[in-house]
Amino acid sequence: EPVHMNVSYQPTNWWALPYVLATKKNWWADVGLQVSYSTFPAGVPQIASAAAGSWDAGGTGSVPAVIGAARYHILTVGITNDESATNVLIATKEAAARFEKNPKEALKGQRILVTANSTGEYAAAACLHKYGLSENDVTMVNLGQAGIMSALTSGTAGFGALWAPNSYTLEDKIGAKIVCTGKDGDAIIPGALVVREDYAKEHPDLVAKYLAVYLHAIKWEKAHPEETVKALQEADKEAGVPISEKYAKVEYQRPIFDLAEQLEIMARHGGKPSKVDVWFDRIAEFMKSKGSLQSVPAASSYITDKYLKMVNDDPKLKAFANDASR
Amino acid sequence: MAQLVASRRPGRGIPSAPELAALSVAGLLLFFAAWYGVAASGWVPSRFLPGPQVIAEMIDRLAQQPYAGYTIQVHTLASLKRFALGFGLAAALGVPLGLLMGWYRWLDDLVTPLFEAVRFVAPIAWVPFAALWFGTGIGGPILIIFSGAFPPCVINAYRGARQVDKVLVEAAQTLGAGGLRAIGEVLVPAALPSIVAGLRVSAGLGWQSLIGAELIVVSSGVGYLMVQGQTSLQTPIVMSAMVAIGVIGFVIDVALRALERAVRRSWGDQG
Amino acid sequence: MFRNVKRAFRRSDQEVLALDDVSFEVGEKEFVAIVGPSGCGKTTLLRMAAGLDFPSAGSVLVGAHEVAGPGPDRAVVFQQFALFPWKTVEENIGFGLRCRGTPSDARAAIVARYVELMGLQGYERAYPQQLSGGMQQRVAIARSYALDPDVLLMDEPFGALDAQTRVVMQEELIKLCRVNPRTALFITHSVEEAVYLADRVVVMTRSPGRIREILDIASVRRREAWEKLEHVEEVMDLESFVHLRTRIWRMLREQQEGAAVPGVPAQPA
Amino acid sequence: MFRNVKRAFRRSDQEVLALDDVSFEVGEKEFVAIVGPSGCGKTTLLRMAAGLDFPSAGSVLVGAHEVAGPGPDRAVVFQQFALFPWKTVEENIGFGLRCRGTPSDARAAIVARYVELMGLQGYERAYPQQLSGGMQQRVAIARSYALDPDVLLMDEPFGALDAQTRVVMQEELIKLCRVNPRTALFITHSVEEAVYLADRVVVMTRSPGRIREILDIASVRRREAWEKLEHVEEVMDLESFVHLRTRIWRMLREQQEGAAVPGVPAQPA
Amino acid sequence: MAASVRSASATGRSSAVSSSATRATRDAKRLGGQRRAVLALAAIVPLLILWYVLTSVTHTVSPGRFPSPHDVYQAALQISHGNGYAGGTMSRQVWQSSKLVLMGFAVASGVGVPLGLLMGWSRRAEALINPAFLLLRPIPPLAWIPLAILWFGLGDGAKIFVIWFAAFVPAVINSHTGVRNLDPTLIAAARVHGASPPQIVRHVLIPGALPMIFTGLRLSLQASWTTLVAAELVGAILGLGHVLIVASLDIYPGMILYAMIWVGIMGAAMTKALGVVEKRVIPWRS
Ligand SMILES: Nc1ncnc2c1ncn2[C@@H]1O[C@H](COP(=O)(O)OP(=O)(O)OP(=O)(O)O)[C@@H](O)[C@H]1O
Ligand SMILES: Nc1ncnc2c1ncn2[C@@H]1O[C@H](COP(=O)(O)OP(=O)(O)OP(=O)(O)O)[C@@H](O)[C@H]1O
Ligand SMILES: [Mg+2]
Ligand SMILES: [Mg+2]
Repeated sequence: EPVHMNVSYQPTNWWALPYVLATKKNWWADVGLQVSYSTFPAGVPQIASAAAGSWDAGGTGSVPAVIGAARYHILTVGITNDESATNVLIATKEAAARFEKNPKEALKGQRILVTANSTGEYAAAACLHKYGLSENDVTMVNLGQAGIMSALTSGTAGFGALWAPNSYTLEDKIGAKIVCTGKDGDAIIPGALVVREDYAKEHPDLVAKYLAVYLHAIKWEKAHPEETVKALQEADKEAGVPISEKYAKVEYQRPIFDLAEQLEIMARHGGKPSKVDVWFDRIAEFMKSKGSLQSVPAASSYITDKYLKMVNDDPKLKAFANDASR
Repeated sequence: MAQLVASRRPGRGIPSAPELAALSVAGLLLFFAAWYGVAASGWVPSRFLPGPQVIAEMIDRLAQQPYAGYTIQVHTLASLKRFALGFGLAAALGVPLGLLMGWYRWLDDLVTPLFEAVRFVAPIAWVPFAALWFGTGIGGPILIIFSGAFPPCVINAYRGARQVDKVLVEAAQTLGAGGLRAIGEVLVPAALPSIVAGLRVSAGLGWQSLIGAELIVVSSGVGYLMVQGQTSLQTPIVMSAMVAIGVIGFVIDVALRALERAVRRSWGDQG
Repeated sequence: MFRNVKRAFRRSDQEVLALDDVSFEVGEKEFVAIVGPSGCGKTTLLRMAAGLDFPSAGSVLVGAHEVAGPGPDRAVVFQQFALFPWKTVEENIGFGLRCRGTPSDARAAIVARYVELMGLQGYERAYPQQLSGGMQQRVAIARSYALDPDVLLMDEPFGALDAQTRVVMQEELIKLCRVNPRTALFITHSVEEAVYLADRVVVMTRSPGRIREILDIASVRRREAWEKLEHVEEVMDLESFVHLRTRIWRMLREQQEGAAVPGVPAQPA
Repeated sequence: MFRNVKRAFRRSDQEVLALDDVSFEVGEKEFVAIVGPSGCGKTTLLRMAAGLDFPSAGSVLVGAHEVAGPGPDRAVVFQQFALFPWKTVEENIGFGLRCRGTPSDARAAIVARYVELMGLQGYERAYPQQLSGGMQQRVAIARSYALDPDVLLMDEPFGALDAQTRVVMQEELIKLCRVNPRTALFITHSVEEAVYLADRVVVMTRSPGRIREILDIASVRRREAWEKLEHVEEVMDLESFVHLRTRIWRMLREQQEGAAVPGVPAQPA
Repeated sequence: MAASVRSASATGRSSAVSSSATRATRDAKRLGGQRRAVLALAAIVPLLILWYVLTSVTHTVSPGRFPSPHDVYQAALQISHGNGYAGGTMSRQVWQSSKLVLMGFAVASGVGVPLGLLMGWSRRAEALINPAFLLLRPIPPLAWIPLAILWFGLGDGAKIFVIWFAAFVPAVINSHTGVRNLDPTLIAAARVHGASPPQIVRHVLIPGALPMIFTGLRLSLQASWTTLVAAELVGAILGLGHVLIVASLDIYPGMILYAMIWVGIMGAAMTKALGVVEKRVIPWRS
């Protein structure tokens, strides 16, 4: 008798592929889960609808994860991927040319189109810092991802912050250039596996099973590069944002973490903050500086490896999570 | 000079039906010709304004192959279902409220101050609350449509009720019509033209708010189709969605206009 | 019925007294007509009896009770027809009966009788918009008659009728009142009509409306046996009738003096 | 003026003939009154003369030209007052003059004269809504008079006036026509009014409207020198007047037969 | 017969004012403005109390779902001081949005009312314009954003365009209906008194349609405000809509509600102002 669970994610994302695969390959049934999905175009409505109990567990960006933690008792129980390299500052051809000559001068006083409260904004801010600029040296203009793409296409602005696969689309269609990534700016931007705290309290076992499926998918993806790339292209096409094989392969380069790796980056050795704690604290600091948060939530209050450990401690789940054969 | 002169309505008279139909067709042709012309002239890059023929092809393709999960028909149906629920709820609550406000002074005084403030809040501003209260279920989008469609229902019913010839109400009262009957048989029919006009506006706004809702909180429907098209910079898809939105909005309006005409006819207005 | 009634209206920030200290009563089953110059407040008076308006001072009583609002015991025929534009002639006439809950076959019978009485055959399904002014007023009268109310309040009910229909209607009304007497308050501009129909005639003065005199017609009528004559014209030829008519006429003419000044304006060529 | 005029209307998918084969003419500066039962098409006839409606067959001529549309040479006083609710009494009266481009001081003078003539002093700044029905009609009449048109088309202009004002207005009108003769088409329900005012009276039959007879009053008036008498009542007492009146009255009464059937309905208790 | 008309003696100067129920309601009606204010308070005060009790005393409604009065107060404090929130203090946000709304509304009514009058006046113009109007009209302002960015860039122009599009529709429809519902006898009366077509438009059509035009303007004004959020999605750096957008991205219910309250106040105030204009322009409606 499978147990029902509401799972939420954002389609057309590299880290969404495990959900698509899990359904297609019926991995949920292997751990005795039956899931229904709620999908969202962005993290904020996703978090808001968690407050209404629309979903139990899922994946989201790190910025929404922090907001969820600060406001709605959303726990971060794992990491979907490291998207530092795919949250980028992108420029139109002309702007990119100027940027190549003198990045600082090219950026200074410009309008930078960003989606407020997104990992993209975080990456853009990191890029500015990299070139010795602060947010006061430019005008940050808030636009949705689609709006940024329209504006860049029409040449109304030169720079914008996008994430994959939107950045690929723009590169493809108008020859825009990525001038700086979050990684370049030294900002680590993880994606978060999240779960509602009260749900986790009630059903810790189900959370562990959910993690096991996701980790199983990661293992599988790592073991089957070609099939994964193909599956990603298919999934994105179905969702309405097709990407070429070239970019699907770039996507595949994004770091993902299997069970052992996850345990490692989330471990707080001797009371010291874990790697993940540090990443999230920086994001939270950034959000506080913008007035989005009044205070930085303590990492230990919402980031936990408890459920990963449960997977690790359950031989059956551990075996499933580490099985890359099917 | 005793010949029949019925056909000889002197100058500037009422234009004939065929003439009007011809003008309507001409208007439409003009619109499409202008669109085609602008698109073909290259004045606007085709990335931003594809010609009507491109859109027609795209719609045909969207009808055959699923995009953003479904074919365009399925998207449309999903939108229509949300619309029907939200608009139905707004009409079912808004029209009676407006009529009662026009009828009972105290209710008017009680509701108006609150209503006067709330109606200026954008439907999409309710998105966060819709998500917080109803999540992603059908309730969220419905709240948003409702908040767009509700005010015109109330306002027009209210205005209609206020403009009813007082002597008619008095006549009904002196004929022994109690409150309810006077409302049902005098207030409602007298306010009906105004109510239907309000429903038209309301349907328009509701439909527009729905698109707003679909841009943000759901993953099906023509609004979603549009935003997905936009993120993949496929203007033909965006405009196909706009056409679908326009056409459905038009059909809804035509239906309500037919209702309006039926109402007028029941007044014995033969014109 | 009316006790020291005053009614003031505001017109562009000024209080205008429309009725001043009007007191009179209408006996049971008595037919009282009110005549007076235009704008003297006749309609206002009638609206108060109907419960559609209220005195600024004084009180209006029906039976022992102050009038608190409109009711089907007091049917009103309005100066402006006040038909429901969205109802057919039949539906308009039957409206009051429907409100009362008369079963539909009984209602249909009554409606049919009044359609015939008012010469509206063939127009049962027509909407008011499609009728001439006179026909509309006939529908309005039928609508009130059909209710068979205790008190009839009529504001120039025959004002819009053509002369012939008007005479027929006057005869009808008087027959109706004889067979089935009703308390009635009747406003008219026609002195002849008032004298012909009423038991008493209230003559009012120009604004602010006051009572000039109340004439007793009933006693003359009984004495001179007007009832014996069938047609209006015959009654109008009687000396007693002419005498009363002229008396009222003079009262009204008096008031005309000083008001509208006759004089042909020199038209520009 | 009217030549073989027919006019049909559609009523619930049926053609209804309102006027059938009406032909008569109004001479220059002649005053013609039309009487006839309600709904016989009098208003329709007048609207055609005004250029607001057009015949289904036949033609309507003013002067040598077929009527093509309305114009200020033919002023209309409507049965329903048709005042502009958004204009004050003054502005309503002055409307036609303004359209014509009369300078504002000349206009003010004319308006003031008509305000006085109609006894509307004190109401110059009032809106029609604030007036009684009778006062509204007086404004409507003033509005048309003020234009001093060649042809006056009046649809029961005195219908809503009280008896006294009505008589004064009739006297005014006749004086006006004597001083400054106008071609006039005048619709009324009052046979007395028609005989008193008109040079000729057109009597119409019940629907479809046809001409029953056209009576020449002018010749009698001249012969009997009605003009000598100043007041309406005096004229009405003349034998020649009573004779004409009774003749028309009978024609109308004839038609009443077979139409509205008199009979007191048995009221439900 | 119970309901027959009878009266007690009807003489004397004793205008004894009886205190019947009718008189009470009549007096209440006279109170007018005062009574309305009282009733408005009667509606709002209990609602405020209920809000406070549910969110802050009984905690029936969690502050995450709906902000408590304290949350809103905190938000108000935050946005009133220093750099404010979302790029500026509340006064600057309100000012920016009012400017946008007024400009959008002005352009919309300037174009919409004449167009509606024209369509009401001439059946030919209506036949020509209506189809395209009916097709374009249901397209939501949000859908125009990409084109608005293309045509007008990211400045105020694009935002005004989005507002214009939404506000213009009710102005057209209501002016159109206003003309169509005009009593034809009034037009006939004007014609027989020699009014030329322009004079009919000026003296009959426009004043006759004015009540409906004002209905349309009210709806236009409302549409201007309700489109503000959509308009300020076009790269705003200031404005109430921008505050709402940022606050919703921050999931900051206290700030959302505070901004909504301001939108409500500003919208109601502008409507009130429009009502004052209406009273002056339409004095014949008592
Ligand atoms: N609602 C109102 N507001 C202001 N003044 C009013 C109102 N109703 C009536 N009046 C005034 O009260 C007076 C009496 O009006 P009313 O309609 O009762 O006259 P009437 O005798 O019926 O006249 P008519 O014979 O012309 O119908 C008039 O001077 C009129 O201007
Ligand atoms: N617009 C219309 N549509 C249909 N029928 C009409 C229309 N106008 C008038 N009629 C019909 O034409 C006939 C004549 O109407 P008209 O108004 O001319 O009568 P009238 O002689 O002026 O009557 P009254 O004396 O009652 O004013 C009536 O039977 C009426 O029902
Ligand atoms: Mg009156
Ligand atoms: Mg008529």
